[in-house]
Amino acid sequence: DGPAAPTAAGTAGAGTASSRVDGEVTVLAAASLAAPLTSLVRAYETEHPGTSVRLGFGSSTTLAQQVAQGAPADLLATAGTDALDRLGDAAPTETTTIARNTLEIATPRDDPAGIDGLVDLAREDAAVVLCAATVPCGAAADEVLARAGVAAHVVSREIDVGATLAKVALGEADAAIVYHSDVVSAGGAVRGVEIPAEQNTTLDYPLARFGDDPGARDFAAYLAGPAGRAALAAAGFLPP
Amino acid sequence: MSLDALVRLSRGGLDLDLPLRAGDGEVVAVLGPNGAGKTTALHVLAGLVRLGGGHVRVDDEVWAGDGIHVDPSLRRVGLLAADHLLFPHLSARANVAFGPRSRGTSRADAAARADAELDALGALDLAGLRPDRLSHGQAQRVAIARALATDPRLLLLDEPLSALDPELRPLVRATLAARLRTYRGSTVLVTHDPLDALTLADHLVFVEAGRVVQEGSPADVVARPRNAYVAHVVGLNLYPGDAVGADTVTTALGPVVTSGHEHRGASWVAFAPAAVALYPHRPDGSPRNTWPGRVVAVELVGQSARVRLAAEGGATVVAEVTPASVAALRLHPGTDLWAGVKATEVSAYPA
Amino acid sequence: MSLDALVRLSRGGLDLDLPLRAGDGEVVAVLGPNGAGKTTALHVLAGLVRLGGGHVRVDDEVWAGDGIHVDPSLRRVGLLAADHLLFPHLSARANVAFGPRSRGTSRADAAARADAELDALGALDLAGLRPDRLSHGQAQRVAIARALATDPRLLLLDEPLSALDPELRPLVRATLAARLRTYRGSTVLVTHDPLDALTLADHLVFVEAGRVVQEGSPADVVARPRNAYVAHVVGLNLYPGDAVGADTVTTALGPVVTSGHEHRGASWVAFAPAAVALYPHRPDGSPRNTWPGRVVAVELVGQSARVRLAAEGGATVVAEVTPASVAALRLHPGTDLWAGVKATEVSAYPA
Amino acid sequence: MRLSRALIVVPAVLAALVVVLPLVGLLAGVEWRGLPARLADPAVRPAVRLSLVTTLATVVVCWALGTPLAWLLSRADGRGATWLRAVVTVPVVLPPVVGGVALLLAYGRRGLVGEPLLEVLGLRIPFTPIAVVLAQVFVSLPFYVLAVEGAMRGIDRRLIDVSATLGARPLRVLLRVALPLAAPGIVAGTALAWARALGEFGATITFAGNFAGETQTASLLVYVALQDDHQTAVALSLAMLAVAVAVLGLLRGRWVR
Amino acid sequence: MRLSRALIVVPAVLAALVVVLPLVGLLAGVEWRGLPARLADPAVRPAVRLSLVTTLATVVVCWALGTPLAWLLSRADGRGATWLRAVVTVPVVLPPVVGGVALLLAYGRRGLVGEPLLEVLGLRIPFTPIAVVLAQVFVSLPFYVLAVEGAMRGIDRRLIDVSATLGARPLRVLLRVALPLAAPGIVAGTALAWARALGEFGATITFAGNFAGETQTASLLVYVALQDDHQTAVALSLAMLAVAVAVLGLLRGRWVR
Ligand SMILES: Nc1ncnc2c1ncn2[C@@H]1O[C@H](COP(=O)(O)OP(=O)(O)OP(=O)(O)O)[C@@H](O)[C@H]1O
Ligand SMILES: Nc1ncnc2c1ncn2[C@@H]1O[C@H](COP(=O)(O)OP(=O)(O)OP(=O)(O)O)[C@@H](O)[C@H]1O
Ligand code: MOO
Ligand SMILES: [Mg+2]
Ligand SMILES: [Mg+2]
Repeated sequence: DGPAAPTAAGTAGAGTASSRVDGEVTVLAAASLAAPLTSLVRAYETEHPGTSVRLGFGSSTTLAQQVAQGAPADLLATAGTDALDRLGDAAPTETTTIARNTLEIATPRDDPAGIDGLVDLAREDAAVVLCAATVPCGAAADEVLARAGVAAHVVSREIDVGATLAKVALGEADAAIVYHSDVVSAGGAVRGVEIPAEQNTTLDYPLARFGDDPGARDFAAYLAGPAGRAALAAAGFLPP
Repeated sequence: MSLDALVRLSRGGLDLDLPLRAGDGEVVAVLGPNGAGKTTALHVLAGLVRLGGGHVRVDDEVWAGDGIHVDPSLRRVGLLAADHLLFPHLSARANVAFGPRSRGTSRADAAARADAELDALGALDLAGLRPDRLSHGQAQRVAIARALATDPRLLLLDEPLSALDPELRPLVRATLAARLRTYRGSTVLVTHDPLDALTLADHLVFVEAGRVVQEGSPADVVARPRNAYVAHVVGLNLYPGDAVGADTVTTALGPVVTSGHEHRGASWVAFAPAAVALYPHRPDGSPRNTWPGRVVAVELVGQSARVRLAAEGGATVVAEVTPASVAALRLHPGTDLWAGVKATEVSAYPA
Repeated sequence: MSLDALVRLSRGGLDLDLPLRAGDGEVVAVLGPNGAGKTTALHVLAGLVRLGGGHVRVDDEVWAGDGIHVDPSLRRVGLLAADHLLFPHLSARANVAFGPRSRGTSRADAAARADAELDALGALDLAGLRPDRLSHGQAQRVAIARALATDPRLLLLDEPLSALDPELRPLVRATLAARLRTYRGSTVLVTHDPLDALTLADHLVFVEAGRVVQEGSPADVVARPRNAYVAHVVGLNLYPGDAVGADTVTTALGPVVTSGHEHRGASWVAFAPAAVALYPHRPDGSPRNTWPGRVVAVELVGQSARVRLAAEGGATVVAEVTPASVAALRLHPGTDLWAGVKATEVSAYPA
Repeated sequence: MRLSRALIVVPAVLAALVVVLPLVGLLAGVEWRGLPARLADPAVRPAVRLSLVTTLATVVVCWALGTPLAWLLSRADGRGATWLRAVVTVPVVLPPVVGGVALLLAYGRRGLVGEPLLEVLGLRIPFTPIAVVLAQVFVSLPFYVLAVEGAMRGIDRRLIDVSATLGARPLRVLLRVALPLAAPGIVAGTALAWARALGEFGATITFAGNFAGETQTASLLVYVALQDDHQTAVALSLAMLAVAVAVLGLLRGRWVR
Repeated sequence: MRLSRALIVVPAVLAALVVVLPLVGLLAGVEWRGLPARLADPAVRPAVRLSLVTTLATVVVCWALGTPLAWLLSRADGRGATWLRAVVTVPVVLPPVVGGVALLLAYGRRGLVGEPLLEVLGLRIPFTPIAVVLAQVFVSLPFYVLAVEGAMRGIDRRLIDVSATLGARPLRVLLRVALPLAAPGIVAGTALAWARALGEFGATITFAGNFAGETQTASLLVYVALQDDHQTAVALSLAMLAVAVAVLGLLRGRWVR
């Protein structure tokens, strides 16, 4: 399939000549994007034979720090924009928003504590877990709770959304505040309770591009395009 | 019958089949060449090696056999190995006190007992030292004290004196003999030293390749070695007697003059057959012990001839001479002659 | 002068100050009671313990002293400890081959050398076994082979025969004697066995508490023990000679009859002073070696009397008798009498 | 330096460098001026205290439970022992986060043991300091057991035999003979287990959660801080390292020659 | 069962339970039906292969560098050795993520060693499989060194002395005498180091990144899977455990009686 590489560049319509001949694009992405991005990359690679996309996942802050330390990234997709402050002197060529996310309450499937809204999170008999205040989902949850005037009965501040969600999925906690996309990707493992829009907040998912690799530019466009949008929507993300 | 054991076991090239019996207060000595299985047999008695067949019974308690295997810690044995095997992290005193402490003696009593045992072996001044500060001989004396400090029912001694220097060996042997006299359990003594065996043991068992090649009382074995190894090893005439003076022990042979001894009363007297000279006439000269006797038997064992004499009192004296002497003196059963032993060749030990 | 050492060291209660010298091919025996510092001195020579003061020089190379400390692996010593210290993970053959292999010998040559050394000690059949399958005595024979297999410049033997059974000991002693005869380096032999010392060594050093209490040639020391310990330990008359027949060695004393020996040619003949009987007249009877002589000196050492006789050929015979015999025979310098030794009391070893 | 010695010393130095270089990197990256202020942060004290208390508890549990297990493993030769040893090693293999999940599945509200515990005794383990200790024991115990077992296997078996003939029952043999003779291994195992417990992060956060003053150990605080301001994280790490090196250094200095 | 024995067996069983219960919990929580499908995911194979290759490399590095270090430490008695030993233990204490940061600070683009390496040799370490190995060595080496050192301290010093008098130079003493005699400790240390490397997560994700097929080890894949579907994570963990138990069991069965 080697000879197909020029075709791929042609399809993207990006005329700029490139020093890249291997057609490889490296994408670093927040762990919460793992499921939709993995399926998107597979589809993209089928559509663009000869191009390969390397995916790396981690916490947004870690990823940003890695880029600052010289990680070979063409694209960086983080949860929230704060992480981009950590890029140091690795300045992005371009930054676009590819998705947004809102918060939602997650409870175990059988909802043992009977959680119907934010106010129930203050009950003494409800064990609530949140993300740590230093990670985006934790800061956002604090913001939502403050806006609703609820002092939640928090038993733990987890390090990331995955850990937070796991507590609920395993029935260890009665409720957690996580992203809507997390509730969707957990499938039936947890039950979601929506937070009214006036109390809710949204988080932007920026996509930072480094250098000027045509393949990277093409894949970025693909992500922001209809295919990307559809996959992200299916995973529970809001359009930008 | 205190100890009644039949040790059966196959291990590597060794095929043990060894009956061992010892009454209360009795000492059985096991002798045999390197690799004969002596140490292995002791380990079976101690419970460290499992019996392949046979049994170990002590005071009618079954320790091993028929699927039973009593744990070593419950057997009340005292084991003294050829290597001292002292605990390297404990002082000599704590090593000796370890046994009593294990059996529930109070700290103070155990320490006192330890000091007493060490003192009996002339090692009290070493009490505070760790094994790595002791020389080999010192360490072995502490190990003897440790084995004795537990009042074991069955005492297992594996070449207990082999590491001691020749000057100390008689002292420790005498201590051990005295200790064994008051000891009420049974003792199995593995040794290479015939003097140890003959002076300490009531019964000798000679083992080769895991089998008994000869056994019997010391006098028996000395008189009738049935095997070159036995004849070589048992080189002693041995008589019970009564130490009546500083250099005399009265025995069935009559008074035997020694080169001096300190004990009085019940005593053993021993001398090597090789030390017995035979004369056609009563000799004058330095051999101060001379007895008339009549040749009972002459046997060739290996390169030497063993001549048994019936002495006047009915006692037997064995002499080892060269075959050439047999010819020169025309020795045959019935010959009358004189046997002489120098006083310096006679050993006397408390019985 | 091959070995020239002055071992000075303080360690625990021990205060060593020991000059040791040995020419090429010479064997120095170090004797002394437990704890005297013998093992420590050997370890200093081997480089395992650092010298406190003094020096160790071999063939004019400085091994230790003046701040120099040559690593043990570069000293070319052979050390044989009282504990065999075989490598538990290696077969007997691999244990013996370890030294040659360490010094660069090829695998095949080292194995061949190992087999040769094992064979010389009658242990070739053990070559494939690991130490845990060997009895104590077997293991010690392998360890001797290991120490000899490196052709060391300085051979350090720490009670090399002490673990052997009495039947094997003469065989190994003879092997060792033969091996030491062709060995061109110096040997320091620590032993408790006077027979080892007198038959193997050219020079004896008696040590007590870290100091030399007596030293000299075997004949010297035997003739003039200056100390009860020495007198006790050195209990032998020793003569070079020529083994001319199956039971005869010609010596300065004349032909000495033994109970049989297998070697021929240069030989040592030894017998204990205690085995020497004294007679006012020529004795008849089983002592087949009898010599007329004149008393040169009578000394009391401890509880016995040592009588030195000048025999006819000019040789000296020492007899140990009881003080009572001295009185009975009226022994004093100048007395003429006969000395007799039974053939079974005579040991003969190849020189 | 002679070749033979160099062939030992050179790789040893490389090994030391593998460990030391990153530490030097850490030290070089520190903004020393801000350090005291960062360590004065009110979240630091309770986290450090909790770490010290829980790691100490972990060490005690390892001693009490791990030593007998190590002893039995060192004496056993059968297949059972081989596989038990392999199973005991499993927590080392498990990514700590998965270990935390496993702990939840065992001791959580719906867990095998956790559910009966909660219903019968009303005892809830997750989100408590007990959970922190349990998580630390889970990850540390294997290191302790394997280190101590190795040392106990090295003991001359004949010494153990002799102590039995002297009448010492199994517990006494263990306490008075095996323990002192295995002392270097026990010190090493304790050091490893304590250090591993101090650094424990994944299993703790998953099983015990992260609540300041209750389950937030120094190690969790470092991670949380790292998301925000890595200088605070580095400052706290340095403090932990200093404590650890001091404790390990002194421990060794005292207990081993 | 007699008291003295029970006082050993009971805590030992408790110790085993501490480890085994969570594993049972894990097994009980698995949806067995979906397992094969989950393990057939295309991300699994490369991750498992990478884990096997890198952990093997880590073990080899531990052997080559860690053994000499352990040997020197076991023979040394001075203060220097005590503190070096403490420093070598440090990576155990460091939360692995901080260890990753430290590795970046040492070998990263701006790192102490990384910068010269990049400029002079054009060699970039982070985010490559080499970085995975380096991260694993960093966290595993202490376990290896301490386990082996403990075993080496237990060797009868006189055997070492004797081998020196037989002419063995230091390297030979190490290889032919110390190594075989410390074999149980080396097997234990290898098992520990390998297992720790296999489970390594924090330092790897920070220092080497998490690129499928390149730096995504099985342990990282578990973490990623845990973000959305913990069944996949559990399935993969079980597979890792099965491999680990099998390897450790066989290793032991072969090398130690
Ligand atoms: N664990 C073992 N497995 C197999 N064979 C063994 C074992 N231990 C010893 N042997 C063999 O058993 C034989 C008897 O050994 P043992 O130690 O009992 O002899 P011994 O009579 O005490 O000898 P020594 O007088 O040298 O002490 C030896 O030949 C040895 O090879
Ligand atoms: N490491 C040590 N530190 C301090 N003192 C020691 C040390 N090793 C031995 N000693 C002491 O040095 C003395 C001499 O010991 P050494 O082993 O040299 O005696 P030895 O003459 O070989 O005795 P043996 O005939 O019993 O073997 C002993 O009294 C012992 O207490
Ligand atoms: O390997 Mo961890 O999950 O950072 O303790
Ligand atoms: Mg034996
Ligand atoms: Mg000595």
